[in-house]
Amino acid sequence: MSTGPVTTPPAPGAPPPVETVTVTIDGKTHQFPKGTNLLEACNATGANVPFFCYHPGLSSPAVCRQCLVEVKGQPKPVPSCYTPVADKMEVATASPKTLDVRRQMLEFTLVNHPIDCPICDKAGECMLQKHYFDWDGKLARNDGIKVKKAKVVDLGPTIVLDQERCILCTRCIRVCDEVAGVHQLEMSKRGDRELLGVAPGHKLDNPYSLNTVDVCPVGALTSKDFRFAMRAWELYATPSVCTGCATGCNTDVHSSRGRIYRLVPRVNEKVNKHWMCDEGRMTYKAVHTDRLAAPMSEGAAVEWDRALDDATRRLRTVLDQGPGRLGVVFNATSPNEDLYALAKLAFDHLGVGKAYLAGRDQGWSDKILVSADKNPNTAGAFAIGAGRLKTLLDLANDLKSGAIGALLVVGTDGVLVGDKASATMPLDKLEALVVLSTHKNAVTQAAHVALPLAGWAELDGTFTNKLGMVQRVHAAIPPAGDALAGWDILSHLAHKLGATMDFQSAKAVFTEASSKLPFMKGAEWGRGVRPLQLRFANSRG
Amino acid sequence: MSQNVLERLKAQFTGGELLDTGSQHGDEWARIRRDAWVTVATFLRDDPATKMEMFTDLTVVDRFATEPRFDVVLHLYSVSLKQRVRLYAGVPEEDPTLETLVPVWAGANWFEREAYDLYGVRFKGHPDLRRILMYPEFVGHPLRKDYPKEKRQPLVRRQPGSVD
Amino acid sequence: MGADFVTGKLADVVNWARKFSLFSYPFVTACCGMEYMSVAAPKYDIARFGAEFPRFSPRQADLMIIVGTITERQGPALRRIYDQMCEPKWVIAFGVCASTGGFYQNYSTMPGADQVVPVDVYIPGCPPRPEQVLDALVLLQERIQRGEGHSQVVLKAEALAKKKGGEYDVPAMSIKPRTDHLAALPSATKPTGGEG
Amino acid sequence: MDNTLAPPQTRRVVMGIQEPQDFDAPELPTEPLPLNMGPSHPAMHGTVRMVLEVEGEKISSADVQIGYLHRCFEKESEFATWTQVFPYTDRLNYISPMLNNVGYAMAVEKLLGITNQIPERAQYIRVIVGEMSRITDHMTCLGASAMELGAFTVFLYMLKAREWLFELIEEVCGARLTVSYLRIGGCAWDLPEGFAEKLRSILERSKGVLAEVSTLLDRNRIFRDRLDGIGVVTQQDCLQYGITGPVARSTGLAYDVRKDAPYLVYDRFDFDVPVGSVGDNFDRYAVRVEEMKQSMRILEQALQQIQPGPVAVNDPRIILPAKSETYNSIEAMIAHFKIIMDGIHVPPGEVYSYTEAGNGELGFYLVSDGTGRPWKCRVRPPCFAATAILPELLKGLFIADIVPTFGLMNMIGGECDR
Repeated sequence: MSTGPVTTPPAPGAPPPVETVTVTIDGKTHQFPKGTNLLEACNATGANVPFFCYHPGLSSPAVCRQCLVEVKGQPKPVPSCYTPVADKMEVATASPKTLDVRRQMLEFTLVNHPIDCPICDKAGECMLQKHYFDWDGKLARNDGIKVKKAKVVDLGPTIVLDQERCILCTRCIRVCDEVAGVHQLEMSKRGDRELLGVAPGHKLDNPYSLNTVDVCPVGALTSKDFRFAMRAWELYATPSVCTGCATGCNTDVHSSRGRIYRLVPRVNEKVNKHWMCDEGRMTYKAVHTDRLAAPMSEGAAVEWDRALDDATRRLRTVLDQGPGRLGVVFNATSPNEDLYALAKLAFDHLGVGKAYLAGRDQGWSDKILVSADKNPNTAGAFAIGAGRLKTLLDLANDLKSGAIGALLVVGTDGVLVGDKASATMPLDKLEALVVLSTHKNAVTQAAHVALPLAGWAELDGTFTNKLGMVQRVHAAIPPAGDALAGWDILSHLAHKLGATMDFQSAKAVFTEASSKLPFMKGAEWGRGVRPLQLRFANSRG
Repeated sequence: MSQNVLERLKAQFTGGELLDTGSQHGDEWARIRRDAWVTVATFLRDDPATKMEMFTDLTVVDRFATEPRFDVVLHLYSVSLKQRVRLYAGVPEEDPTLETLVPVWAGANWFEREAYDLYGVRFKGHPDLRRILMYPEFVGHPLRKDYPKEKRQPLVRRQPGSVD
Repeated sequence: MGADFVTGKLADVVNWARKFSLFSYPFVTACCGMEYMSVAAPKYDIARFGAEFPRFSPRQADLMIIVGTITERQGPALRRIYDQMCEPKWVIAFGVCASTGGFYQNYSTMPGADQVVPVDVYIPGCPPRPEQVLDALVLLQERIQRGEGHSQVVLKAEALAKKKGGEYDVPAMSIKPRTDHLAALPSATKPTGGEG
Repeated sequence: MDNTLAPPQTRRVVMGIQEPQDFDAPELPTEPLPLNMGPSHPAMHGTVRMVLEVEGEKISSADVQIGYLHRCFEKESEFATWTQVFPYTDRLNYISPMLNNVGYAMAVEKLLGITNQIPERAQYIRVIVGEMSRITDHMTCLGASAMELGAFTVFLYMLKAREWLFELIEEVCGARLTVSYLRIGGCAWDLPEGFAEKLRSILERSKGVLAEVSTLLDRNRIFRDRLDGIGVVTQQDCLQYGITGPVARSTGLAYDVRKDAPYLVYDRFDFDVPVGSVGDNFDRYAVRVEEMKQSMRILEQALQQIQPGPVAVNDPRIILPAKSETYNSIEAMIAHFKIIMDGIHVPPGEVYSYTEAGNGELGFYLVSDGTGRPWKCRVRPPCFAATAILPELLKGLFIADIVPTFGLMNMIGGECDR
């Protein structure tokens, strides 16, 4: 599993081509829609044309000259990223001349590059390293003094710049201009004195600033959060989905020894293309802070069996007064599997009437990626709840009126701070409050029995984003403490409550759910993935 | 050199038992259909043109995320004709079983036990298919790609903090 | 006071006798065994230090030298053999595998023999040079003289508890750094620096 | 050719005892008694457990249990770069580590397709250090076996000689035992000054030691009684079980990879493949002694033929740049970084490469997925096959026969259990 686009197919989202042109690449003829970028065309045919300044998600200024290829009839090699394919074009991507200019460009780029690999955050996922090793391999021919520039330039709240490492590809500038839509970075001076810096009167503080670190082909731009935290090549990448909001950006979780070090965007043209917001990148921190690690009964840590028995006893006493007395709280942050298992237990087996939907508060949004709904699975929750879910306001009222005696909460995000009314939610009135939670919070404090829930990075499951796409997450790290996946806990609970619900794996839940629920029709569970160490994934580029 | 082994196989097995053959880095290999595993092996041992008397090696490759997931790999050598061949038999994850080769070469016994121990491929008809490298209490098959490298299953440990 | 003085000196004499009559039980499992052979062989000749004769029965040995990698499968055997040895007994972890698992960190190897038995002296190296082994032996001898071997401490604590008739509770023992490298042995009987 | 000391028919009748059943006194009825040897037993080389069922002294069934030294060579290799596997190969057959180095290096080179680019000097060096390792291997095996049979002197003599070789190997690579001297594409560095002279004198002295040992053992009544006609392996067994090396050759099966599929520069040396005739313990002993002499022949010829020259291929994507370059130029720094951290990129493919190690055919079956580390790195351990026949072999023998039989099979835990 390569964690980044090395070659890109001809623009998939493009409108149906009016006409195609015939191009001969390395002796083989291919058809391409008119106007296709020559670099993309070449790499689509399996050729491997290297590049620095080109990025599939950005415009091409052709400043790095690394993608030069020979085109028959042209006096000089042309920058393929800047050349649209033309009919009867004959291109050589591996001719001696091409390889030679490729090597010369690399040598030229390396003349002033500092010997920083041992201390560089990008080392191991650096395009310059990769291209040098693939295309150059020659030793230095000049031992002149390298141009000195500023090593530590604070560009803003999230980014530090090392001007010596910068190879002046201007990718970062274009990210700000074309993705974030703000012009915050600029080039100044000329030649080998040319500098990257913030535009006058600006700071690099847009909500998408960390994408500049991803696109930076070298270690010039480094994230303050990841800086010196971990050597990149030691990290293991696991495909996942951001749970910061309803957009559901595709991500790779970069972890090592059970600890997450960063989230990076994974290409998905339908959702987030190549990008991701800074807020989403920081959602990993919560995975490692005040987790509920062990089952708690009456505020004391206990074994799973004991906790489940206590929970069952309490729920049973209330259930015997009639199923109407039991309420369940769904959560819009839970994966589809947990929601489905809860729905099955509550509606099909226990016949509960009162179900509520909790979730994080609305937040800020923009036209780019960030959506106001901060819950990753609101769509899934509504679809599974099928109109049976009431709001937290109703829950507050039912609690006040004493209509429900027991509450089963799966996922505690926003249960208490959910909206104004819930601030005064009298949970203490309940005879039984059984809570499945990933984190310690006021709800688990108030709970009679609190059971540790595996977080999004620790489970195999699916989330449904606001477009209704069911997206898969893979377990990247082992669960915190004794935590278990929600469906697992619920089937244990069901077993103790005498209900015939017995799921063995998340895949089993998914399969049943996707066969029953229309919105999950056609969704693929997919194969398991092995976390791949970046050192063996070749450069992310 | 040992191309003629593949030639013999192609000539002998025309019923689709031979899924694929090839040669890489001077090693000849043939991919055998599961049910013809023992037949082909026996033929290679007895045929005067191949004479694979010596059982050299048997192991398994876990081709994670491809179908079939496991390949049982058999290496044979003919001492008299100085020729070698490598045989593959694809084994799916759902039903990881294969006919045993012990009747053909007694030496297959321990190699198949190891393959079962480390990869969980079960050999039908094996005289005693026990774990060989790991201890009987061990759960799982450690050389599968999805078994964590450092997942230990201790049999005995000291009490923490004690000096006993 | 006089009685204490005498018993104290007596203990020193006993320890002195112990440290020069170590009967080793080589628990040889792996590569380090090759170097262990060299240690016993003429050139390095461990016999010069009174640890002359390897006893291949734990019941006749008071020093177990764990030579090589200990796997999880080997663990119970190791523990059992240690339990069969007569007290007081000492353990040397020979090589980095026996000390920490070394560069074998995986599902089968044990991260150090001290997961199963208490170790008095650890010898780094993969494998250690024979000289290191002899050094370790001297180190252990000083430890024995000071009465700080794990089992010695246990015995002492037991005796103390018996005298008091109270609870028997042993503090976890830490290995002392070697302070007097070339000290004449009698002076090594004096309590040396390092944490207690 | 037959290098064993005497024809079998005269050898089988020492003390007029041929078969164990001669000892079966009919008036001694015994019921089967389970007996456990190992895993920690002086004669079990540390790491094997034998669950025997004995009737009196006689073994009626034996279950040989290995795996007490399973150190996950394959799993560790799958998490290491191609170069980082060398230290693990040292510890496979740890009494002849250089031979494992040679086997693995040649396997990876075969996969890289650079086998014929290895400089000649590097090939000679590999032969030399390899044969030195073979000698230490057999010396350790015979010394230890003799000791287990009570001949402690032989053990001391053999180790004395082995110590000379260890010290020379240490001069070559800095380590006595775990050498990691070879690299993919050649050797780490050249041989030290005055290597040839030192090796020659060592060979001379070692020959003396071998002579002493053979005077001590060859006609030693006790020694011969415990070896002759005990633990007979037939050629058919070898083929069936895939047994190679000295054990196979002791049966007269003259299979030696160095002759049958010459690798490196072995085809340039004049040496013989000693074979036995009976396949009993004594043949295994005699074959090993003779092999040491043949290795010495090879070494003497190699020392004469070896010429100065480079000791590694000239390929910046395989061999590290000079340290001075690494520290002072970004190009070399990157090359160094990529080779160390990402590993040498081996093209996708599968290969089985085999060499003659101390115990026989040491095979490496490598699978590469094109990245810097092996997808699978299988080692075909020669003594695994040899150990596999023990349950058959021990049936009907006496308990006392286990020691020489097992000892001369030369089961090495690191190699057998990996």
